[in-house]
Amino acid sequence: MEKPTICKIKKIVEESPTVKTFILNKEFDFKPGQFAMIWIPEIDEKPFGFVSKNSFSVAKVGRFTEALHNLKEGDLIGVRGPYGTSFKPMGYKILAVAGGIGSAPIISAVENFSENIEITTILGGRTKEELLFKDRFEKCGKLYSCTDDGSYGYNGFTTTKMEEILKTENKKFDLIITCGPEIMMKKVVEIANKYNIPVQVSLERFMKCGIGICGQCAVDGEGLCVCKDGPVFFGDELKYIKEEFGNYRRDGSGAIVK
Amino acid sequence: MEKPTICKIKKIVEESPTVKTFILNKEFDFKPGQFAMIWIPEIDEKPFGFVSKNSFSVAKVGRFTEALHNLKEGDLIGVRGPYGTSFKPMGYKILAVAGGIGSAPIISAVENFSENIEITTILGGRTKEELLFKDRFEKCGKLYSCTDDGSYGYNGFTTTKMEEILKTENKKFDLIITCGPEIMMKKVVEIANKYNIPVQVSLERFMKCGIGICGQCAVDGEGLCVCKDGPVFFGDELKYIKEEFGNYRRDGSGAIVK
Amino acid sequence: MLKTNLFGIDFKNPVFLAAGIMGETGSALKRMGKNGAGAVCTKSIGLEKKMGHNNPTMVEVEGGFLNAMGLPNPGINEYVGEIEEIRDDLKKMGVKIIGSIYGKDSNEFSKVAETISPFVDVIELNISCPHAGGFYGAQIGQNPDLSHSVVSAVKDCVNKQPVMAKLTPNVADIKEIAKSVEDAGADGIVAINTLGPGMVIDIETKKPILGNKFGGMSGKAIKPIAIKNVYDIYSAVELPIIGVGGITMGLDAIEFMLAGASAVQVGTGVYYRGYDIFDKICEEMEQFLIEKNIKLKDIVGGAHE
Amino acid sequence: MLKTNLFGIDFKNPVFLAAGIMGETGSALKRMGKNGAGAVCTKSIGLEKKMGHNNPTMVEVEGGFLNAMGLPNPGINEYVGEIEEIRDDLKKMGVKIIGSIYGKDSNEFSKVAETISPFVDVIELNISCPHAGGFYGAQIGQNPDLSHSVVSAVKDCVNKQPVMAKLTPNVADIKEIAKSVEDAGADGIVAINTLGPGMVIDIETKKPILGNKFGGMSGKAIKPIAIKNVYDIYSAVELPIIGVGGITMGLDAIEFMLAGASAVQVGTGVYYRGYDIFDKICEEMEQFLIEKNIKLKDIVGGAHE
Repeated sequence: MEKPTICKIKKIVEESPTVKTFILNKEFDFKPGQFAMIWIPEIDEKPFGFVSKNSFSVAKVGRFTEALHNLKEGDLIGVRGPYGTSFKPMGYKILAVAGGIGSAPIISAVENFSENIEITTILGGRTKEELLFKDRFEKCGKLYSCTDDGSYGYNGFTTTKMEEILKTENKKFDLIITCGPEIMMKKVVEIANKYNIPVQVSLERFMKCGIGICGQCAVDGEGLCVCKDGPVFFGDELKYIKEEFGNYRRDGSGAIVK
Repeated sequence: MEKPTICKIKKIVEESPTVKTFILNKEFDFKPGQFAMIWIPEIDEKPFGFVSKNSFSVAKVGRFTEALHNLKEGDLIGVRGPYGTSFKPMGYKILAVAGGIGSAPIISAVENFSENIEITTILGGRTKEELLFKDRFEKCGKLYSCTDDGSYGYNGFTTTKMEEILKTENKKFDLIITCGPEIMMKKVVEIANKYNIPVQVSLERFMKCGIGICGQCAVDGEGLCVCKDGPVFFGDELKYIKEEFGNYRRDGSGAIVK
Repeated sequence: MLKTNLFGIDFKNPVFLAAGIMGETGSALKRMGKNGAGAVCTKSIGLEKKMGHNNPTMVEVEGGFLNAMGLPNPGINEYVGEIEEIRDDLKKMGVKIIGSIYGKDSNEFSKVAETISPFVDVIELNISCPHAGGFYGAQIGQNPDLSHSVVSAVKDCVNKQPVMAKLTPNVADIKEIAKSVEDAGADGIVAINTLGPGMVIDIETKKPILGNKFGGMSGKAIKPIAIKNVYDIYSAVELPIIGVGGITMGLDAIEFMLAGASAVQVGTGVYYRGYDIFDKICEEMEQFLIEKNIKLKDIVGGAHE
Repeated sequence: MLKTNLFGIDFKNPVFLAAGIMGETGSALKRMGKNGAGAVCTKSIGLEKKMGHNNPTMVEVEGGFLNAMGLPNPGINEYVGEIEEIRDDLKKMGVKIIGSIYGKDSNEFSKVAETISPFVDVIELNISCPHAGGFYGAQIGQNPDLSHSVVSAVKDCVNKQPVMAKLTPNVADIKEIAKSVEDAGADGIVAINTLGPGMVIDIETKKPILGNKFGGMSGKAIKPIAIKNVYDIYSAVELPIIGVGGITMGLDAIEFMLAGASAVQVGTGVYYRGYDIFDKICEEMEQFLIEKNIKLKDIVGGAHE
């Protein structure tokens, strides 16, 4: 296991009212979907997916991400990783379904894969401003945007749009990749199963060691570790996370949170 | 530093009334002159020069060597090494001067070098029985035997014989190698210097770690470690051991013993 | 060949999962059981829910790791649900469950022990965590009187399950503590908990890396110190000893047994060799026993002869 | 750039030779001085000649070594001759001499201190050897009262030379001992002596490898524990601290200084990087200071801010 590599924050980009991208002075040789543990000295250390080889995007959702958002250009943070499994490009046509900050690992996958593979992306956000990486997704292929408030694109769930595409456009996709709220991903997997399309899902859990030994992010029922066996799981593997996937998670104490 | 390699004593050969050779079931990739630390569990661990890749010859001179002599075939001992510097073959004609148990590292050197180099050996012992490895030396080239009691060969010191050879036979040697009592080696070095022949000397000191960090076998005045900088020193290096060489040594406490 | 009876309980092998590794959830414990552990040990559970220390909770160092998890656990009442979920599965596999518990005093230890005892085969008392803070962990295990009172209180309220005390090496004299817990009625001793504690300072930011600043050391480098502790404990008490600290190979386990351990636990080794380290170690131990043509029980304490 | 003043003495750099490494003879100490050490420390010297433990006295383990030399030394009266031989040479090189001494009580310590003091620049009290046996070494350093009495007795009879106490990490609370020696008048603290002790058992012969069966652990793996001890001592006392334990690189030395050390000692590092490790570490420290554009004294204790 690496010690944290100390990086200087070269630039901070405001992606949306709640999301900032931190561009670092060092590069990491990651595969799309892999994550790093980001350390703010004296505060805490949490996992974030790579958006590029030298950047992370962070939504302000709690104490730690707020501390990250308060950092300034020139500040130092620790980075250890890359860790975990990655999205694997399969076939010729991939459908990506990204919701909210789940767009972070998806954009890196889509940018990486789009050279040789036809990409269609369904991007969801609460409002127009929260549609992350919209311009970058557009450069990679066809983009369907969905907002909860109808301020841009389709007014509704990404999963509704997904079924519509699969039904009406009659497109045959070789693979679906998804990251976003777990309730959304659960629906994505159901639809993928219905249309018999393989699916890769990026899970998120409370992590500590990041290397598969503390057991904090082990998911029921086979005890797969999201940090080491995941975070990207194939649909087949999800069957061994059946009871937990989309239903509950654990907090830092190991207590179940629904 | 290696842990002791546990070896079984395959065979014990009585070389003389006071010297036994222990043949082990494992081989070590040594260079002539190098030594190993020999461990008898629960007793002690001391340095001995390799006689061959799987054997050591030990003269009974104290508590530990007595314990070694009491071992039987099939007993286990620990061996770590090879350690230290070795005799280096130089030129085409080498004169070897070996006294008593000092014959042990010399025989391995002479056997190793005699393929391509003309060897002359002067071998000293108290009596005929104490002329170690006589037959093996004879196979390697010309042998002059010397005994203190005149029971075989020349009746006198190896160094007297040495001067006689250098003077009368008018042989031009490229290198002299020697191992034996330090008072003998000191004289060998003096004679070698007089005849302007390079000399390599194998020293012996009380050793502990065997790897040059405890300082037990450091010799005055530059603090060279016999275990790591030696045991084989070139004549030039001996100038930095001048005050100690042939004059005194230290016991296990570090106290000087004359 | 590796079957081991301790406290009248038959273990299919003497290679157990140590507390704090993959013990957060029932399904993680089950996974270790499937990988060949003779018994699995829960993480240390207390009376109330505890979030533990902020991350980083682990940092790798030369020869091992420092960790300062800070005893995170959902509280005993919720945690027994985790065990209940997997109990039948483990039973089918022949894997025993060790329940590791902690508390700040005899009273808390007793309450947790009472609640967990119906769900486990053996109880392990964590009186040795070096980074728990307050009056938990090593503060107890460094004091023979406190250790005595915790062990005897738990023994008073638990009848069926054997009770083991897990000791800290960070004391001047481990024999004194071992005798004290034996005198208090402990059925076994687990040794050692993590060493130190230690600290790593990041020289760029000038800050200690661990959220808790310092943490206990585990891993290969602590093996010689664990061996010495087991050796000393074996010479001081009659209790069976479970050796733990730096075991990654079958021959490490053999070395612990020669020092006096009747069984061993594996923790950080999972990182070095993967989850199937239990199967691997058992295989290596069997190989050694076959080669030497000896039985496991013949080597326990063999270095004392 | 590395010039360091401690106790009013100017050291050309803060990277010293630790006690017990290459300290058996004067000429070995001189050799370390020539390799760049800011000061060299003798091996620990007692009143009477002592042969030490039987070999093996060292065994390599994961991340370091165990050693149990057993305080071999020719006795103080003979040993001062070794120092006398090299004193002028070291003076010319600007290398200071630290005299490490041991004894079984205040009386013995005082006698040795009186004899050695005219020959050395600093006196180091070894109250921390973990394998000395009898009432030597760690038996003193694990007891605040004994530590206090030894330090104050030596301070009573040595006026000119500063007196440092070398502490053992094998205690429940290092701060207690540190405060005690500060209270007794120590001028500095050296931390840490070797860890454990530990033991290695050869599984073929079933015997402990070391002649003394067990020995103290040194080397890279003990660094985190040494750092934590220095960090704790720095927070407890005002005395300058000499950090020792697992230092092999310049950045290790920097980490010790951030924890609170004003200087460091290098022992086992000699094995890992050769006799010129002192020159190498100094060079690496200078590089770091230049890169960061800071001064050495600005980083001492930096991790506490």
